[in-house]
Amino acid sequence: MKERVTLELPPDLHFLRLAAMAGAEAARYAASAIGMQRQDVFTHAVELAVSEVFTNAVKHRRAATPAWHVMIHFGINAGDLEVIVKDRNPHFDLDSVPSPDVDAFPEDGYGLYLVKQVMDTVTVRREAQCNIVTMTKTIRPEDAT
Amino acid sequence: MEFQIQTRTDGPIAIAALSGRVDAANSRQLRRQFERCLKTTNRFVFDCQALDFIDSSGLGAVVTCLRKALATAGDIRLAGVAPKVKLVFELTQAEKLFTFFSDADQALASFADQHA
Amino acid sequence: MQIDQQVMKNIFVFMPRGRLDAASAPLLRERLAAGDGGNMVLDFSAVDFMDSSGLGALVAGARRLRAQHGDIKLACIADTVRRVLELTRADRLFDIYDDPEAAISSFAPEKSV
Amino acid sequence: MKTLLVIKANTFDWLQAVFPDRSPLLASVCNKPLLEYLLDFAILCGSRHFRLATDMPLAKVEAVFGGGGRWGIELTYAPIRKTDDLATALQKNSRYCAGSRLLVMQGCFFLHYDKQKNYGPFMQTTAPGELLTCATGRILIHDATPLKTAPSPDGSPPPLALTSLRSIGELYRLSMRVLGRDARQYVLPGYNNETDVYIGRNVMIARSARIEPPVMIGDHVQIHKNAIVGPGAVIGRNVIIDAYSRIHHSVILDKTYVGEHLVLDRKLAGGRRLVDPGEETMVQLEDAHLLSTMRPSSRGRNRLQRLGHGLLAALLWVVLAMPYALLSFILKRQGRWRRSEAAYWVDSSGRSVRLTRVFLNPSGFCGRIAASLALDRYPLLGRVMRGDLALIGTRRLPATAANRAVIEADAGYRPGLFSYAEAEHWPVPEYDQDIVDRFHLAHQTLIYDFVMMVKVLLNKLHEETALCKSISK
Repeated sequence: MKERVTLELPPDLHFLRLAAMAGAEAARYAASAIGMQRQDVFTHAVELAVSEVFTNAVKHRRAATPAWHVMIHFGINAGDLEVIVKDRNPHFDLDSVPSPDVDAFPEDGYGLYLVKQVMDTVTVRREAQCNIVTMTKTIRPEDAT
Repeated sequence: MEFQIQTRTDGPIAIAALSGRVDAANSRQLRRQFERCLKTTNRFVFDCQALDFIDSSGLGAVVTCLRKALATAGDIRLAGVAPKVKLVFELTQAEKLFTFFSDADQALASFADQHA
Repeated sequence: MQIDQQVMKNIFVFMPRGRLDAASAPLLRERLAAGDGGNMVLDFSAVDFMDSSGLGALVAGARRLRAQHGDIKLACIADTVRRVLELTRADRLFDIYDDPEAAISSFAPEKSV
Repeated sequence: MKTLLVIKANTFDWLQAVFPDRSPLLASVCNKPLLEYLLDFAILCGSRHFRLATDMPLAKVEAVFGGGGRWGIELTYAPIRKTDDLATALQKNSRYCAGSRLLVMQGCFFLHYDKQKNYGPFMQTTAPGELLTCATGRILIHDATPLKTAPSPDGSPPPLALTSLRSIGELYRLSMRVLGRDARQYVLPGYNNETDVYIGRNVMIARSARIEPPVMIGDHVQIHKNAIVGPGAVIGRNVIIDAYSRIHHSVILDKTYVGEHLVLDRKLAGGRRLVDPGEETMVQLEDAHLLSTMRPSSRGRNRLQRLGHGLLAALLWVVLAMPYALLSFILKRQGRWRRSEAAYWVDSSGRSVRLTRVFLNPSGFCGRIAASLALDRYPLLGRVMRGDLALIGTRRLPATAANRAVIEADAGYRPGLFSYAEAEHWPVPEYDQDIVDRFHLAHQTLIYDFVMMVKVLLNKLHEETALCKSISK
């Protein structure tokens, strides 16, 4: 089983819910394909990650740029999921984003930290003036609880 | 990390004080110094009171020394080996090759007993 | 997002409804900032999702209130919210109750029966 | 009846001090988490709701226990704070606790019970209050409503006792006791077709190895030749006991590699740490070939490696293109080159692809050269570039149901064009070869792979020249 789903959304927080829910649905689909009964943790992880990355894409948008869409692509396989989010924002480097000092309870900066925590892999590459964030997550046997 | 061999010849018995760590970085030095000493005597006490850590290459060196000592009808006795260093001897079965004493004096005395 | 508000035993009880994300966090931030000082209970029984923006609003609110010797307590958080609090270790920052009533009376234990 | 377990990080300080990387809430006795014993007990008592209130991170626990569905109960989690006492914890869970008899377990302890006994009636009729207590925890019954039925006058209550847990030594002794004496009282993991021997899934035991009961072996364990395991051994998940080693009256925690010719007697080992539970001394070994931690494979690393393997494959593809074109053509005409196709599993999730197999007869001049250049593998280089195969990895397993079961249970399956065993020049039996492959896979890095790959190619060359010499003699 291999399904490809692509969404193109305006870089606007009005569509944040749609993006995140699509992530949750894609995850649910990938999980149900291997007969997972309970997939809350897996689904929630993907929903959270998509919410964070879409938010970032919208927030870092420069006002002066011509109109573009955030492209969200789901590669759904039985038991695992790949999410690719493409935006036209200024370049950002994943490694240069500091992890929040969780002991100091900062008020922001948790976004990418959370994404890295809940997904198996997160990479960012720059291609044709786009940031391409690729995230993957596989259901492990212990998730099947 | 510190490692020094003080060979003070107390009669025909050599005492080597091992301290700090014995590992890949200094095990060769141990062997070399041991061989030099082997020309004078074949009975040794390794005082391990101040030895904190030994790894497999360190252990290998100590066992090689023992083999050489045994080949010339001598022996190496170990003194004051800390429990966690002893764990490594147990794990690798090197424990069976050596006799352990609580301190250097007892180890020295054990050689004397044999002669008596 | 909609945020219901009521006062019980001199304590502000906020009840946000829906998703607490970048789209709705500013509203929560604003509402938490409006109540000056005092104690608050956030009843999360109608919140099914929270991301880092929502968390940011909570942490900011708690910090402001504590500087004024008040506090925020949380009640009825969903598993999804609990996981975000745990992953960011922000669970150490909040008292979390499974009953808003208990959260409210915890502010004045001697008065509650 | 409902159950509330209140457990705080500071009750596990002793365990954190020795094994800081292991989640204390998953600390196990005989390969079964302490928490699971408590769940089992709550179920015996007729409780269908279990809540864990803790100040510790729950992600790992949640990954293992989930919502309790596997036990047929509802398991929920509640964060509390470091400073909360029992009363606060109860208040924070007041909605959960209301309206039902409540079994409260507080602290860090082991609960001795007997799965054959029915604890339901006893729990329902016992007067509220403290039931049992030990140095590190207690069990209470809370009930707002007075007893409806009078306490049953008949007979003795079912067996129930607490053992406090304050040190690795106590945890170790408890493991030995459960394994050696009390095993029948609990549901323990593993197949138990021989008395006092519990064996998990995907366990490989060399024919020459010896198992002496009582023994408990977790999932994905390899016991190599002439090793002796037991009496009194608890081996966790993902453990390798290498050749000639002996494990007596000892506990080996999950993800541990125990090297060759070692003896563990009355010890506890986990990763690189070795503990003498009698004297409570601990040593961290620095030699990976004595004791080490098995690394779980991560996808991030795999990506980079796939790229590295792909690039190397591309290089070989270019270098060997001419010899391949020429020699395969000649050998085909000589009838020394036959190809066929068969399906192979390419990853542990059960994906299979059809791979070209070349049967190369290495006799004659061209045949020898082709074999020494490993040209029979050439058609598969494309698969490496596509990422279906690693350049070097474990032996490829044909896509059969039996093999599927093997790889599904095992994260250490990464089929390669070449196998590590070939680099080691390992003797042929497949069983041994698998172990060598798994050992290397557990220790591998990209550079390591590169070195092993060079070794394979040199071996091939050497094999062939040796063959030539013996023929010319």
